[in-house]
Amino acid sequence: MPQKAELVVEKAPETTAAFKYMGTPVKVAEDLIPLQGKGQYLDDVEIPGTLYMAYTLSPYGHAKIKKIDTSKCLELPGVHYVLTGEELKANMDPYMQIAPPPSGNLKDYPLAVDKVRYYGEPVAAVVASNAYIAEDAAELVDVEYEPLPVVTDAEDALKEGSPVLHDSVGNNLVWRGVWDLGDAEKALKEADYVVEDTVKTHRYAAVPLETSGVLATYDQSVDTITVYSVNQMPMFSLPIICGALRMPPSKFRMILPPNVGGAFGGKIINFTHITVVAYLSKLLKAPVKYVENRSENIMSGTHNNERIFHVKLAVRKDGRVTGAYMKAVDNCGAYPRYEPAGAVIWAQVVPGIYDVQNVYVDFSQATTNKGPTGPVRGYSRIQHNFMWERMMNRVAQKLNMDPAEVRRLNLIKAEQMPYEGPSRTIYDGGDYHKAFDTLLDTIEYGKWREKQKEARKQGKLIGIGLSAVIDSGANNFAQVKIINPHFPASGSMEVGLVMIDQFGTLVARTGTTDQGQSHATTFGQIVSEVFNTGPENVVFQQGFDSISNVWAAFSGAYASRSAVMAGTALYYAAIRLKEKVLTIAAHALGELESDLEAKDAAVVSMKTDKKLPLGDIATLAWLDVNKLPEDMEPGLVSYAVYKPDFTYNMPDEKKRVNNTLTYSYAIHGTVVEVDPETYEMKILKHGVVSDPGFMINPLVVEGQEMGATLHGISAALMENLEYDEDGILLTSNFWDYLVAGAKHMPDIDMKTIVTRSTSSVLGVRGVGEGGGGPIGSIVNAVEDALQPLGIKLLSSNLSANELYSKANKK
Amino acid sequence: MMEGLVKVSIDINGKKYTDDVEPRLLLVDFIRDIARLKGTHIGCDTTSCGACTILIDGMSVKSCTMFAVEADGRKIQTVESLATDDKLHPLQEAFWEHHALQCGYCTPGMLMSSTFLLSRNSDPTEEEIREGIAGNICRCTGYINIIKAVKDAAGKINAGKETE
Amino acid sequence: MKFEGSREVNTSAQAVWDFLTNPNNMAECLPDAKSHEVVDDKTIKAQLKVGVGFIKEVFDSTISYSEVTPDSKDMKIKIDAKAKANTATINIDVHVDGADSAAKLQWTVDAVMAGRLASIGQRYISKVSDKVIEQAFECMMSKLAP
Amino acid sequence: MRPRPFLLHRPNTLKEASELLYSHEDAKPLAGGQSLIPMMKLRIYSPEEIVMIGHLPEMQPGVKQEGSTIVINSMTTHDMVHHNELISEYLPVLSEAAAAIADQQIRNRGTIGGNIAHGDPSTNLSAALLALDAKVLASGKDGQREIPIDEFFLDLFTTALEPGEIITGFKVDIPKNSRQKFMKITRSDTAFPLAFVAVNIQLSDGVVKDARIGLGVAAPTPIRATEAEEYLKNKQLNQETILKTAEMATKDLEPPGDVHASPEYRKNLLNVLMKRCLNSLLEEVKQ
Repeated sequence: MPQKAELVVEKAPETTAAFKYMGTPVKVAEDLIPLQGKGQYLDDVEIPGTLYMAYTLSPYGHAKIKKIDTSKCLELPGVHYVLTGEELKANMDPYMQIAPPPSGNLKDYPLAVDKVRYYGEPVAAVVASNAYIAEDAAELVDVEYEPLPVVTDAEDALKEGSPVLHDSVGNNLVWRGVWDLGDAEKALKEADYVVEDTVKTHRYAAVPLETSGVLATYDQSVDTITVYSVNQMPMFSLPIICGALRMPPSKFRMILPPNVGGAFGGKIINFTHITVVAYLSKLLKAPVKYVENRSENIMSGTHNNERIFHVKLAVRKDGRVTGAYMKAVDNCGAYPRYEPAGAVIWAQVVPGIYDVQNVYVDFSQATTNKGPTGPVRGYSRIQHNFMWERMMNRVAQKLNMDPAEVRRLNLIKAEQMPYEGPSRTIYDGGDYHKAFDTLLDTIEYGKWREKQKEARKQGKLIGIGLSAVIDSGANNFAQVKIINPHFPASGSMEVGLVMIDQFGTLVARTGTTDQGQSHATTFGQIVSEVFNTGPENVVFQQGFDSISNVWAAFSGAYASRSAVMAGTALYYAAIRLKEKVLTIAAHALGELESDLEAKDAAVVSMKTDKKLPLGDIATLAWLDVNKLPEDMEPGLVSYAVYKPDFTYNMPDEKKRVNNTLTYSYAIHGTVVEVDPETYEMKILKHGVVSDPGFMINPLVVEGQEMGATLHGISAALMENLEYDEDGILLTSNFWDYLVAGAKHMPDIDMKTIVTRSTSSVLGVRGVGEGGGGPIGSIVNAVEDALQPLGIKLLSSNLSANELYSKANKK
Repeated sequence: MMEGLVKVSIDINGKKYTDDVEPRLLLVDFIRDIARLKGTHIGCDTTSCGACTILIDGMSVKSCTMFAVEADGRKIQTVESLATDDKLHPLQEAFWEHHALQCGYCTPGMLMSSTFLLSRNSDPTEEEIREGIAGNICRCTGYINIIKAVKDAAGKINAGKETE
Repeated sequence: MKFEGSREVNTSAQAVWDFLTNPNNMAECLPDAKSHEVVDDKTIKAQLKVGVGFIKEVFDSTISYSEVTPDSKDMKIKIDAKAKANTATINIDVHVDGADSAAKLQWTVDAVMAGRLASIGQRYISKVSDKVIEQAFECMMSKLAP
Repeated sequence: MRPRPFLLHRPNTLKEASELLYSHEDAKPLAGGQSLIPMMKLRIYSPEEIVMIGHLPEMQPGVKQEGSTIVINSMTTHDMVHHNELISEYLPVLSEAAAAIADQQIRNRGTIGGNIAHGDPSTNLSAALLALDAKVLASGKDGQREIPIDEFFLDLFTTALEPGEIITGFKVDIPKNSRQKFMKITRSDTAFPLAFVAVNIQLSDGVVKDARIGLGVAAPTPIRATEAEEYLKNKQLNQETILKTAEMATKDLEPPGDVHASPEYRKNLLNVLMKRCLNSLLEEVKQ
């Protein structure tokens, strides 16, 4: 079997031109299914006799549960069961916590026990014969509450005397860590200027159009729970669930239906629903289904980390930033379900795209009476990227320089690539200057600066903003050991299986969970490439199944890992299979393996033109097995697990580790006009230049980048989870939690420049998470537009209402 | 008269479906659970997202904001009606061509809104397309490819008409 | 949520005070009460149908008097109200003073509204609770001094 | 989310519908349902009984001219109001207001009668009908009556309809020499609007002879800016009078506040929209 190192050198060509199937915008075959209404999403899965579950939710932000009376609820015809936190507590363990004690002592159950800690927290789960009755019944659960003081601000939560959410922890600190990289103190001391400011990122949510859902059945004959869910990392969630339910993972089958209606990080911490529904299906010995309604999805379906930074930058007279010193506090809501991972994940992008080696970060996370946080597209990096982009503008203001110039001065140079950041991240190539200059051309930066001058004379408010994101992908789980050295995960892996069935069709499987990233076509292209055959000869198995499909424990589509991880695993598996196919063909044709090549669903001799179709080879391998070479194992199945080397695989005592395998990047530029009377903001121009590395399917990559751009625009101008002082979420449905529609999305001028990733086998980088790109450019642009009014912005979310109030406060 | 269960009969894609339903049964649930046509989706509670858009007597409406009883005796078209004899509707062709979907969850609603738009305006401008799909939320694509696809489909339908 | 109100009445402060501290009088003036029961001299239980226009919810409510201080004519009224998916906890500080035929009733309200209406009805909810309380006091005072 | 259960009535006649609504206090008429059903799904409003009225013959969609009056039947959808030729010709402010309601699907289903009966200060058509001095045609168990729109909106979600009364349509006298404009600001089509303004002025040689101004999301009910209307009468429409009108129309307002707009900001928007409406009419006149 070939060694991996050889493969990298021999088999991964340097340029697109070398490929036949990879690198071309192949139309996405699996699009045809949902296009005709034939997709199968979770709620479309039907099992006869299914019961439906609905939650009773907390009306309070923080309250003691004094009593739960389920009698009225149980009287309603059609109601089968009411589950409360008390019962769960008696029958399951609290979820594993990533953080070590004391915050690791936190007791987290899927239903509130003793008290509720955020608005919309599930308090009881009611099972009834249909969804309508379940919703009726959920309203009849009579809960007596005693309201408690509420804390919604993370910095307040860490103050002495603040209401404490979790008594078993004793205070609201989830985790605190200090990174002292290079010598930031010295840099500040020696700086010509210290530029200081506070930057705040707001709370918003992933809100995929399909909400989360679960359908669980219990099969008594094999004592197994089968769960259909939309969880993005099913095999990672499994031990969390099974650990809590005290059952072996092998008795818990995880299935994802062929179609998942988007995720964007928002389908990871839904393991709470899976636990409850699985528990009920076993208890009631019946299939039970639950689908979040939109309000539930918005209230508790994953909020992103709300972060406040207090930053000091060391700046030289010429605009060069030499160091950064900051205190950051995350508001991670009532339960740190994936946190405090976010407290280290930002470290994937410590200096952003800038060459700054002296960085000091004091990072804390606090629990508050808001919904739980978790990964949301650009998880924890967008906050950090946003901070850099705001601070670069502050430097420009301080030195009275053009913000574009300040950035150019500080960009990491192409010749520094691969660039080792202060926390030992290894940026895997790229040309930031070229991307940046391309962006300036794309948005006609110079021309707009001129137009802006003219506009200001006429009282018009036009502004130009720039920002960049590092879109790190394929994470190294070892970074979590910074938080807890005993956390049992490190590195990364994904699995690929390629086989040829009895009729000669190539079949590919991997453990990633497609939520709209066109895996079948993309991965089909990789297998096609190896076998030099059209994608019509490749079948990719959609959907995930822990029994019948392949998986690795980290399997899933998250952290922009699918192309890099699963793509590579499949590439290896395909090459291994091809070796075997060639061996069989050589034996059958009586030729040398080196004279043979795979081509158009066959093996062809370059010497004699003899041809053996894959179907014939399959017959030999599977059926007519006595004709195989001596000692050869029958069958045509190849399996590969790809575990990349991150170079710095484990964190050192300074918390330095290479967190991620690839680091794609995108530069965004926005021109906005602010109406001087209504303060409405209109995007006049938005440009993006990104470097996704080699694109297996440019159509798919551009689609991902466009989607990420939409999310950023929507987050900056619309989406905002606002709580009142009592902890009531005021934006709990699409009437008030506003997401961008077709009218809000401007035309996007999108360009890619491609440099190969120096760390991934295929030269690809993970993409699609750069959701934060437009946030920085929009906020910078709006502040630039408002410069004549002297308005300074603080947050990553803007509303005309807020601008008006700032303008009229003075 | 006051009614408990109500007999409802609806023509969906040319086929009649009849059942006794609770008055509060939403049309979308009738389509999904009684007619068992799963292409029509639910994405919100507030008539905002448009994933459940269908045509009723040729007009696009959100089937989550109608009771099934209101559709009694009427004709409905869902996404399943668009392709005929395995031949894609020009809008479906164009959506495929332009990769105007990713997860596909919004797609049926988008297609039905676009079908209505083109039934009324055979050559919409980009602005008219944005208005036409303003009641449909897509979280994946950023809309740009959808707009291109609708424009393209309109062009192709018109070209087809001219050659007839 | 905090708000306040007052009303002047053409009678003595003592008369206002005596009238007010009798829960039977309060019970007669509960707006949109579907039913009520005076449990004791400090407690009323009632089903209140509260809302705006046609949008109303039935709240199971307990209204209780506490810290009734005849000397200074101060007391607290607490309303605990609960409906499907909605709850309200309202604390009212009531004070009466003024001359013989010009009494003044003053109230300050601290209301915690929780649940779906508090989230969705944010635009109107303060106006509603303000109005409901004002109506109750208005009703009582007009009964006392028509 | 799904609505709570209710009892359904499908009366055969308008009279029957009125009687049902009169005798069943907790019954609610259902027209297009585009306001009602979402509230029922969120379970913030749950009528115990529903009376379907959309199918009643007297209510069927239709717009016709009767002499100098336009009559619009109750079930006429927003989309029909938007595209109707008579309305576009004579009552453009109503057409524009209808076009600005939510999205196409909602406009295809929502009706003018349901919109007004809702008594919501954030419904576009209420401001337009106020500006047009419309009459609401109501039918109750004791017969028909006409309610001047000025007397129709009593309080938040509260109208002058008596128990059992149903809106069957609207009557609007075609205004003479009229210039009309509707403008709205909203963050998203299906979101609660920030503010809107409907203006109808009668002009003669650049002088305003009569003016009616409807303001949306300005108060608990749809309201008119009567003081500003009075001021504008017999004034030349120019920058000075426009500014003054906008100021008078908005100075005493106390609009509702929410996460999207504080009362102050809403007030500002109403002021700006007022100016923009009048300026746009001034431009029209100049051309």
